[in-house]
Amino acid sequence: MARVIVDVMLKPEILDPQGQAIARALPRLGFAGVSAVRQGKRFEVDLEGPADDAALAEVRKMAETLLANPVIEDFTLRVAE
Amino acid sequence: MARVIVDVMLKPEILDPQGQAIARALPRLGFAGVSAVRQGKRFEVDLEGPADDAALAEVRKMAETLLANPVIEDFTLRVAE
Amino acid sequence: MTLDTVGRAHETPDERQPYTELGMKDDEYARVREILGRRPTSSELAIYSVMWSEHCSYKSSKVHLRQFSTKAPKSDALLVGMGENAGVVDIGDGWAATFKIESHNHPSYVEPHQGAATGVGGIVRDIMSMGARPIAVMDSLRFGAADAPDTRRVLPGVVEGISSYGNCLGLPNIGGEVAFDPCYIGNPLVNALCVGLLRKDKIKLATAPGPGNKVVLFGALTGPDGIGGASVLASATFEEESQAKRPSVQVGDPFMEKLLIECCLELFEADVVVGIQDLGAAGVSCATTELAAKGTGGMDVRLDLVPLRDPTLRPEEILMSESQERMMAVVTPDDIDAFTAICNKWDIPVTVIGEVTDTGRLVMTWHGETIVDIPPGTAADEGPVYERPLHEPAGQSALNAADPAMLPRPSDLRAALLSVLGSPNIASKEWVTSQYDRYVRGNTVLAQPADAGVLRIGEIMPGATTTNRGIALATDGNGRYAKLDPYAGAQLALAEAYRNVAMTGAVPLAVTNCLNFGSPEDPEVMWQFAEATRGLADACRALGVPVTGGNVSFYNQTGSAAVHPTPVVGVLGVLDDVGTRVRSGFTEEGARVVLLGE
Amino acid sequence: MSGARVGVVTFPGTLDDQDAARAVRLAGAEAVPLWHADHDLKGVDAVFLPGGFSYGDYLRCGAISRFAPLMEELIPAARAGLPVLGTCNGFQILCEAHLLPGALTRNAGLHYVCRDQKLRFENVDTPWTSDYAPGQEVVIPVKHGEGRFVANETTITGLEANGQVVLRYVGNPNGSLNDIAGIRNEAGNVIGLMPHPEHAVEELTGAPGTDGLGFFTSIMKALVNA
Ligand SMILES: Nc1ncnc2c1ncn2[C@@H]1O[C@H](COP(=O)(O)OP(=O)(O)O)[C@@H](O)[C@H]1O
Repeated sequence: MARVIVDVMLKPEILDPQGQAIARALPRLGFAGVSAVRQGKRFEVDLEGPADDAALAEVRKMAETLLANPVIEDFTLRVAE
Repeated sequence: MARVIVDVMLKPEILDPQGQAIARALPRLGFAGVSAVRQGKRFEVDLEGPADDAALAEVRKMAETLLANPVIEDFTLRVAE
Repeated sequence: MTLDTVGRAHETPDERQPYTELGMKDDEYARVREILGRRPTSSELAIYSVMWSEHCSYKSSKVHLRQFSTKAPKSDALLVGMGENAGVVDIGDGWAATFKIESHNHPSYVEPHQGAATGVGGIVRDIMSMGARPIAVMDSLRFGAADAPDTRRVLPGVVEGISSYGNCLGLPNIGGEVAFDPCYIGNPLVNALCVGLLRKDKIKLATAPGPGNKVVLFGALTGPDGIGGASVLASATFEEESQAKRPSVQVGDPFMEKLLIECCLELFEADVVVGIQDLGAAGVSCATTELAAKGTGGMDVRLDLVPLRDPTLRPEEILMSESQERMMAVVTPDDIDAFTAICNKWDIPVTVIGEVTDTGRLVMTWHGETIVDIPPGTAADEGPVYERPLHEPAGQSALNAADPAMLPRPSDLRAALLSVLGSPNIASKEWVTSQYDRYVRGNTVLAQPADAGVLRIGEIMPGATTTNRGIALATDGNGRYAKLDPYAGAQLALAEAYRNVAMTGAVPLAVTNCLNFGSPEDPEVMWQFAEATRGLADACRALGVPVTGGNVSFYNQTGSAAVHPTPVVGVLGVLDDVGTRVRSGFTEEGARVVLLGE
Repeated sequence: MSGARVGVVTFPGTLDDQDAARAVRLAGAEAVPLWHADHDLKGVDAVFLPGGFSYGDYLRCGAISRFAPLMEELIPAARAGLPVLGTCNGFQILCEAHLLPGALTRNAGLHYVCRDQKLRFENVDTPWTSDYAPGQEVVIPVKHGEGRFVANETTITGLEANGQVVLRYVGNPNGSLNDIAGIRNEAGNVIGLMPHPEHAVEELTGAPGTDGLGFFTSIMKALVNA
């Protein structure tokens, strides 16, 4: 019963209008000192069994083929404590 | 030039249609062993200065008022290494 | 945690129950005890408290809404009138249209996106439950001043919610309104209309006849949505700290609803549905009591069979859950397999949770123990009815005495004109309408910027007898007029929608309405309500169009300040040949311009 | 009858399948419904992937649909030359399935936008566009929240150099790179576009005019002359 976290972010060269919109709104809302914001996705994948190597390999495949689109996105994967 | 990560997830009792749709699709795509998926958002907030207490308090306020919708979402915040 | 069974209710007649917390008055609670001849179980209390709420029972409005029937003009077009999920109108060539407008004001203030989205979802399921294919939506919106800070939060969220939900369902948005007035700050009005199409001999009703027939719950799983109030019941006694923090916000899943639409249409087509009801505000409580009351009269339900998203839910919470995208159907045992197969095709969870009986009782069990045993009609139809006191608002005549003719004449007409044209109420609504799909399914003949939406109906349901006919729809309302004179204001709303429909070349046939008012416990609000309903009923009679259904939304106020009385009226009309529709706007050079009327 | 059979695919959440079938019929071809869960292309001569919100557009538009059993048949068939047109969600699915390069992302304006869009044809050398002329301007509705075409620089340069840009926005509604509204694969048989030609095929309904009909008459001719 382990949980694996998959973080998916747009590749740095891809425009992120959502992050930009937030960054632009910040000064108006009285927040200073932020140079950039990027917005991505976070998946919590709950496994039926333990997060062993085989399970992690499965989740990695899932991330590569489904959760992230490699054309525009990068992902990272880690087991939640 | 520190980076703060804000993870925003739907509160556990709130329906997550996206996560459910992904979880339902997995077996059809040949992925077994996943009991649940939840989808949330991940923000990378780049600060102009260091991530000191004052800056973190600012980001926390930002998360509460802008990045997360406290009616349906929870957030966590951490400094990226 | 002790389960409050019927047996236990007999044994502990004096146990204190949290009926006040659930919004029930002393005499209402006393009536429940009288009906049952004992104290209600906590599950029964859950059922009565939601079913007898203002929202479900129309207890303050009923006496006034009756005029829509008693004063109704004769109409050959009316197939199903008030009292069902939505009215049904004969539009010719064997086709019928069903339409209704409903409010989702309070949820849209709390969480604008989800509140508005689930408002669309709810009205669409109402239309589906008549056996129809939903074919278009409209939305009538009112916000505080356009530059008020809270409008900046509420308006984009509401529009996005309607857009994301409606667009995802593939329902063209064919019109609506956006208006701004400071009176709506803290209390926006979000009224959504849906229209559906069906064959006139295929109308479905919310009824559960035929002992032995199965009661089926299908659609989304039941979760702790919108049951903030139920937590007082879930704790064994209400003094106990309620253990769970329950959300009062419902989140919509438009994709599930889209599948539910297609699934229902196949179920209707396969003729495997005896009766059907959507699960709206009062969820399982409402669907079971109403279906049972209108059918053979009895129903046995195993509440523990309801499939859950959160396994910790207690029976009281299941009964009150407002989880979206669920429907309940009555199906003969012979058809159950076919019914299930169609649900499986669309990936829709489906569960038999009970059976129709002829006992006259709605009986629910929880793992074998009886927790509900009531005559369903007492919850569904025999709720309290109030003749609330009325009083003309202080200052009403002063308000009317103020004659605009006494205002100073503007010295700079150009500036005056510009400020009128620039005001948010007059300015283009394209920011809103461009977020709505008006083209989907290819039957939209007129939508934005026309004053009424027009749909071609001949191609909506492939395979069925075709027709050249079309339908036209408009919604209108004006809270400022209604504030000055609720009687005339309601009539003006009808007249405007009626004109907008007629201007497309359609013959107006029927009316739906959403009555947005303040607290019915305030005699001045109640006076406005009485005047508005009287005005609308009289105008419907004068114009020869019956009210087929609608919705009342009370308690639209922040503190003691009520919103303007805001009756919103929707009119449906039919064009014998949709090809003859008339567009607005000057389309030809050299054509003459004629002004009609005074 | 011609015998030209165009398959129209329905995924869970597809919305414009009925419009697409109508447009195919108006052009004189036969519309053959294809179901996402079947491993069966029913021997059609071409395939139309219509718009909508397949799987609710959850995760990413088209991300779940591209794994459908039908796609397992369609992907090799398209690689082997079967004419395929995807509009809106169909375009997104084609990109997710890597039948077309690039990806469609959130509109730069962050809102869903529905409007009558002016477009210009660039390259019409495909079985779906032969009835149009290069440089021709048309008005066809767009309606999407995630239609901003992006790809890396090499891909964009390649698309431009090979004449794979079929359609460009005149007045970019979503921030697409190079105003790209529609592209084709190298072979020219697979096309994806964000606008909805199936909503512009009749005078009575939808957008002003019938500028979209050409896609359907083009494929009709291509199939009949084949
Ligand atoms: N909330 C809305 N939803 C859908 N359509 C709307 C909405 N608000 C306005 N519209 C449409 O936009 C057009 C212009 O609206 P409006 O400016 O109110 O026109 P008018 O003042 O002529 O009634 C109309 O076609 C109307 O139906």
